[in-house]
Amino acid sequence: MKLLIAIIQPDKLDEVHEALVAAGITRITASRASGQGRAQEMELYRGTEITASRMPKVRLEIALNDDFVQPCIDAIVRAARHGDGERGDGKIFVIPLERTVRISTGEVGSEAI
Amino acid sequence: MKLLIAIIQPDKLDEVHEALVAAGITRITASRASGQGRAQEMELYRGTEITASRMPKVRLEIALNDDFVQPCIDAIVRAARHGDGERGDGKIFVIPLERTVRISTGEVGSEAI
Amino acid sequence: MKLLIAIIQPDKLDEVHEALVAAGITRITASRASGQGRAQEMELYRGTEITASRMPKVRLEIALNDDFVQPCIDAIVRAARHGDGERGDGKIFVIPLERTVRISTGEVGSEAI
Amino acid sequence: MRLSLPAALAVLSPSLALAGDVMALPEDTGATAWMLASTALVLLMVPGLAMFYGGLVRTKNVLGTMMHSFAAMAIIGVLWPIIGYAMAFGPSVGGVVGWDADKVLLSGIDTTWIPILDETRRIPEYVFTMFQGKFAIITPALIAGAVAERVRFGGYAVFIALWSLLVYNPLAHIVWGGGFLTGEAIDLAGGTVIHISAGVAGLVAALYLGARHGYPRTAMHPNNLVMTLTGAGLLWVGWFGFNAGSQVSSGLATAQALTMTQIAASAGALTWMALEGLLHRKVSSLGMVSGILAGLVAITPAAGAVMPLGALALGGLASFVCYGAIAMKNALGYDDTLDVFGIHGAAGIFGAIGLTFVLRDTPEHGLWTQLWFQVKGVLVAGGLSAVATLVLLVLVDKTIGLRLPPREELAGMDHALHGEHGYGLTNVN
Amino acid sequence: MRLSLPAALAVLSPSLALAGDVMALPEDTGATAWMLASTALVLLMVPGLAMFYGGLVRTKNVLGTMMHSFAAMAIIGVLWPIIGYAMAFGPSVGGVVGWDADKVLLSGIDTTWIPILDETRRIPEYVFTMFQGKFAIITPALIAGAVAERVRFGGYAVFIALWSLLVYNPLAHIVWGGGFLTGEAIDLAGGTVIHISAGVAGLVAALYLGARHGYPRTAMHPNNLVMTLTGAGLLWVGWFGFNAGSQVSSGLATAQALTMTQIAASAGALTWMALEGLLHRKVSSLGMVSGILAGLVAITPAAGAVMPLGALALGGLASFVCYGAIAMKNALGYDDTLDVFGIHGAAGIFGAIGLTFVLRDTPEHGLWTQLWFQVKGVLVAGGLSAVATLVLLVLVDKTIGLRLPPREELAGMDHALHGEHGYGLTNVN
Amino acid sequence: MRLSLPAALAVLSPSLALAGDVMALPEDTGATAWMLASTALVLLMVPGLAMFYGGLVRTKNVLGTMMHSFAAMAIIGVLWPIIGYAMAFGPSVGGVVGWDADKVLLSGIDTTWIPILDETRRIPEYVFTMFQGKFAIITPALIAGAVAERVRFGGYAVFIALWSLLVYNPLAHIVWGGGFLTGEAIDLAGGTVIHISAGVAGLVAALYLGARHGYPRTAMHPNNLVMTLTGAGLLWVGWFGFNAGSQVSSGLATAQALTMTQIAASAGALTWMALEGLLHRKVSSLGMVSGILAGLVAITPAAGAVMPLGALALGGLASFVCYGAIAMKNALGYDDTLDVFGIHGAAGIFGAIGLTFVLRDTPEHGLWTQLWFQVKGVLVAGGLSAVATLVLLVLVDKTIGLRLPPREELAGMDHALHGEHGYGLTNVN
Ligand SMILES: Nc1ncnc2c1ncn2[C@@H]1O[C@H](COP(=O)(O)OP(=O)(O)O)[C@@H](O)[C@H]1O
Ligand SMILES: Nc1ncnc2c1ncn2[C@@H]1O[C@H](COP(=O)(O)OP(=O)(O)O)[C@@H](O)[C@H]1O
Ligand SMILES: Nc1ncnc2c1ncn2[C@@H]1O[C@H](COP(=O)(O)OP(=O)(O)O)[C@@H](O)[C@H]1O
Repeated sequence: MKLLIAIIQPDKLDEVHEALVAAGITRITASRASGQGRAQEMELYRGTEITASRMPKVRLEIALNDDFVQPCIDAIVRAARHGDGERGDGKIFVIPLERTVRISTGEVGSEAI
Repeated sequence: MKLLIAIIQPDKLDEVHEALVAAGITRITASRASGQGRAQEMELYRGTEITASRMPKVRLEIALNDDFVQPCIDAIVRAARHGDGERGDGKIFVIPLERTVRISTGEVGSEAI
Repeated sequence: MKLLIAIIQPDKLDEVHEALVAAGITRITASRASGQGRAQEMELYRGTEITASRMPKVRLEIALNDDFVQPCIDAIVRAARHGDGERGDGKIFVIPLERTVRISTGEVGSEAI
Repeated sequence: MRLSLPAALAVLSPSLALAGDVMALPEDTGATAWMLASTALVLLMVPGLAMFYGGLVRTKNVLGTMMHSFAAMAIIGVLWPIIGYAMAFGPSVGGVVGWDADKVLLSGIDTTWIPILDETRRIPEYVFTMFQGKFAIITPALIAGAVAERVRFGGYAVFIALWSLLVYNPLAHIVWGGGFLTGEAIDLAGGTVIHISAGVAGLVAALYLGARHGYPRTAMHPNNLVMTLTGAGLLWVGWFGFNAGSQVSSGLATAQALTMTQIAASAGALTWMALEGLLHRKVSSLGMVSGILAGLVAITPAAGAVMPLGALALGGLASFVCYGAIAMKNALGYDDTLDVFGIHGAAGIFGAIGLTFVLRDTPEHGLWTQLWFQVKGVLVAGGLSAVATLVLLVLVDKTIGLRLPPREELAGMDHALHGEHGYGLTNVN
Repeated sequence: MRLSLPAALAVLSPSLALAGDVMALPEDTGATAWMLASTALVLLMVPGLAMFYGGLVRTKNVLGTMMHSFAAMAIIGVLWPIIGYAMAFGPSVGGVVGWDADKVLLSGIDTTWIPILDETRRIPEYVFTMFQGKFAIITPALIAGAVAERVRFGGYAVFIALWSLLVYNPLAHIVWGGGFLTGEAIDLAGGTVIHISAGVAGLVAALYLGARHGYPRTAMHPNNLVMTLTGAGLLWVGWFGFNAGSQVSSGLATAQALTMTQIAASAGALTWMALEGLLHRKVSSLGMVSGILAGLVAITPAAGAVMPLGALALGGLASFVCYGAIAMKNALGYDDTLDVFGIHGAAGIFGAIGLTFVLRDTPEHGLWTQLWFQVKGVLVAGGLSAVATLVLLVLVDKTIGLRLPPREELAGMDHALHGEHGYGLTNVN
Repeated sequence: MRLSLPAALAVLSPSLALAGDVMALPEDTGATAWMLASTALVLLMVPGLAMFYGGLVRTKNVLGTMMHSFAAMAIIGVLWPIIGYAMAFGPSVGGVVGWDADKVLLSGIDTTWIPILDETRRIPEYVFTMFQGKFAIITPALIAGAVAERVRFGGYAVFIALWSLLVYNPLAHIVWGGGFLTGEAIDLAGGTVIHISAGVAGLVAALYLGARHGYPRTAMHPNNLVMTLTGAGLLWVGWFGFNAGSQVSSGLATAQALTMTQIAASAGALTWMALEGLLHRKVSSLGMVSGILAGLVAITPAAGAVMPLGALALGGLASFVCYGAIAMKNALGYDDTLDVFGIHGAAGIFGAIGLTFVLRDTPEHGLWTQLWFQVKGVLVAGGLSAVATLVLLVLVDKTIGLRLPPREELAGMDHALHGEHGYGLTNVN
């Protein structure tokens, strides 16, 4: 089992979500984050353009059985890109997941994902 | 050492917190998240019931020495359940934790937990 | 590759950020969290001092190639301390990172960090 | 009730209100004070509306949506003194629009006075002009709710400017300013001129622009119901100026209008709460404020002409009507984002027609004639608005563009159009 | 000061205010304008209170708490014209409650006038009715703060409806409307009728319902102090209408009331700030606005009867009193969620009694008699409210239920009772 | 226009307004009503300003920044009745400050009246006193924006108290209260006294305190533009009271002032929107509200003296001026946090001087003399404010300290100074 963390642009959340559902992945946890990467974003402040130092991002956390990891990455990469891929489109991190417990039933392991 | 991530219902935060303290686990980090799982939640919007696509959740992050992992899981499972367990009660994920550093003292390893 | 999670005091965010940049680490993801640790914080409520049960914290997530782990920890520890280190200054957790994907280009592995 | 329209008539008809005649009346500093206060109260509805609407959209569109209200204040705020007042309250040209070169840029009214409702005293014309100007601002701002979350800012700005010139000003003239319906339909404070015209325009615009991406599949949650509630509170407060100010006086008629406004708003809220409580076992805050608005809209044409029982009835039933209208929208599946037609259109039509049956006094021409006048008012306002709105939509859309491109719609108006985020507080900074 | 009660008396006593007598007075469009404006200002206190209270509870209860204020507006807004005004300002039945079938549904006052304070001019009765109606709305809304975060919505709604009928209307009658205390206690704008009665009711309700789950062990943080501050600002603004409008005129007495209101509010704020600064080396925003409220409440009965120095004293000392009252609550450990008793009850009692010592003019019956009148007012208001509140609490609790079940309390009112979330913005959408 | 200054003169000059003379005039309940309403409206600007400023700072400073406005209400709210009014509107001592022991604690004006603008009727002096007191509150609250995010609370409190005594009261006396500029510069509602003096003081304070840590390297994002917009809406509403109330009457002059205020604000907003649209292809909400403020500030001295075209010109050009002033600030690199000088200073100076060219009537002494009067007003206000502000800054800084220590600045004022957090809602609770 793996835990996949994806940092994406907020405007792509709906598309990514739909792509994941299409790939059979229906359970995710999302949260707000602020990212600092290569991309820069301009904002207006009283007629002056300022560069935002940290930009709003969405952080997805998805626990997966191993078979689903690659399809999941593919789905995210496809859906989260702006055009053919732009700076700031985000990153995916894959982390080993040792155990999963479903609280309601106490099930553990791959059925609990 | 393990890092335990628990996604629970917001209304159970206080109970879980108390259960953890009772189990000797006093340090946790919590944040807001939005979850998409099996559970569905109804909201009212101008007289119409709508299904929320992502529901507010609380995400707990707890770094633990190995002995504490099972008691911690047990405490959470007990306290986070609605009744005998309902859809949406949440999940626990356990991840290997290689190193821990306490910033104030520079302590590392299991004492730093 | 490692994923480093640091919980720091919100007022230290700018200093930590600057220290990281100085250490050559320019990409980070930050989010708000609430922490419960040893430290306690007093707040005023209508003339009464109350102890906050959970205090606002900033959570940093930094994916790193192995060489950067120690410099990153050092930078954070230095910059996040209040004075010579106080309760509540925070923690750093290091987790194994198996894979990294840059969404825009599809690059994987250490170049994608 | 607005039947007698003293202010407008005084301005229009030289026979009735020769400058000398008006100046012979004593100054009414009390009525002036109330009209000034009413003008401030109606202006309060602009931030009120911005909050009400702004809280209902998704986080990424909150500023853009609020700017729709504020932009109306900026754009119509400039257009109205330049030309709007001349078009609405100048001497009639064929009964459909007014014109008076002297009122252009308000140049001729810098020191003129008009009589109050009962023509016993006088107030400065400017206070009437400014009070009416606020109505001209609010009306297009209401429409914005129907196309929220998917409209270009530039296109919207041009659209409301044109709409104000081609729909609002003529309609205000027709119903209030001496046009062909003046003196027929009872419409104290703009049931037809404001709510029906805006509601219908919103419906047409929503249909023309099409639904938001993902609607109705994706649930779209209000970003800040707390703000929506607060905004509704400000709207209620401002509505006192709206309705009671429309009596152009400070006396019995004014007090009546304020009383009926208060009663209808409460009745609307209570009814909606009861409906939701019965049907869903839950009473939502959005439902409650929707009921407030329904009641307020329905009483708007009627506040001067009905008694407390009538106000209770109009306000309470308006919630039924709007509840039904919104259910119908959901069934039909079109995307009137913030239910401009469902609330303003539906309650506006209901109030305009329904008031006939609860009038304080039997109408001059009898009930059925009055009913016909009311229906005629609805048809004219709705018809004119529908046709002209469609023409303007096509015009603006084909030239500078109205619908936001998909990418910007997904990114959200705040970032894409305005280079800002509404709530820096959710970001770590 | 309200001693002379012109409006009420005019309504009550046929000898004083035969319809003809009143109609002989000239219309006062200025006083009418100010009463209309005051009515709008007092209405502004409803969203103001909703924001003030709403910001202080936990995130999960923000909408539910705000709805308590808005629901009062809906429920009492309907009850008042139907029956409340008749009960409060109808001719006295045994000195404890009024009744006038003609005032039911306001049917008999559609065109009546009443004299202003000094009986030299007249204003429409409706403006007095509506102004008073806002007081009837605010009072139960205040109580809600004491039981916030743990009360059922349905139970609350029924409770405040009954409370309004059995406590508020009689009390308003007793003190203002011709009842057995009318003309005795000085109570310009409701120190007894509003603040003491609400404060005591809040205390009783808080004790009856018991503490919130986890109180006081778990710290419960305000979800939005920013909103609480803003709400306090709106309350201050609205309070001008509250106090100065209670003079039922637009002249010297009105100006005096407004001046003292402003001074006492500032003095209250400054004192609380000084206290916290001295005791904690920190000055909190919540402390500052608590001081504002303390000052405003204390000056409410007194605003017409004291001079600036008196207002400074009442406002400043009120902060001491409330500071102490809240410290006492913390020591005793009961859970008056938003300190309804600690602020409204304590400052109300202090103001009602304290004003005796700083009166502009020596009272007609001498200082000690007046002091006794004031104490009597406090005892009657507090006693009536305590007893009747308890009866109603038991009644509602045993029938439809008042206390939220634990699971719903933990889940939060917004989700459990209203099917909503206050801040969609914190969610990812 | 304020040239004639009836209220002040009446108070000052025994010849013109012997108590008997004034009492012979009839009471003006209408003007009283409008002045009361105006006072409430100007008070609304305090929460409005708190929201406007509070939304623009970073999350950690939101409460502290809002408290700056509220603290001004508390502190000046107490000082003004005690001594401020006596200093501003007492008989002149050498043309630079007033003094009247009778006005200390307002003890001598408890029942006095003053004539309205055209001296045909009278109103209670208290309403004038309280109305003016709100101006005294707003002015130091404006300055706070320049030093936001880095000032100690205690130091700020002492500073504004002293500033009020040493700068505001004398200046109000000089320009309005009978001082050496009274009757010269046209300044209806405080272009010089309020906006220029606050703008210049802000500039001096910003330079003296130095930039915030990290400025301008680190981008500092507004925490809540939604609130800033709402605040701007309330400011607009309140400004009606500000400007139209300054006519001390309820008649033609009042209506003119309100009209010009409305037009200039709209023109300012529209111009800024157009500028940003042209230069950046984006129209920001902050730009829009900055334009509103620019227009409102510029029309403040002029609202009684120009016609609609003049108001359009002043409002529109003010946005250019402020846009430029802020660009210059960015080029120069000093840290006027919320652009107090860039908006209030720049638009204030522009309006004070620019109005000369668009006056309704040719000024009594000819255009060039008037222009010189206006320039003199700007120089005196700016000069006095600059020098005295600097002295006070040094004084306060060297004694109790003004600049926040770095650690507390980084931690944020809310936590470090006030022991609170603005938005509990972002925390999990
Ligand atoms: N090494 C990293 N550690 C943590 N977060 C990262 C890292 N690299 C990127 N991110 C996150 O991903 C977001 C996108 O990164 P960015 O470099 O702008 O995109 P891209 O690599 O596609 O050009 C950043 O804003 C940040 O939140
Ligand atoms: N595989 C997963 N990956 C990430 N988050 C998950 C996963 N499964 C569940 N969650 C989180 O847990 C929450 C509860 O899941 P749900 O399926 O509703 O509960 P249950 O499994 O107890 O019925 C979800 O809303 C989501 O936030
Ligand atoms: N074992 C842990 N698991 C999760 N979070 C922790 C853990 N220990 C500390 N934290 C986080 O770090 C923050 C600082 O911890 P604290 O004990 O106050 O600091 P310190 O260890 O420096 O004295 C806590 O508020 C919490 O958010």
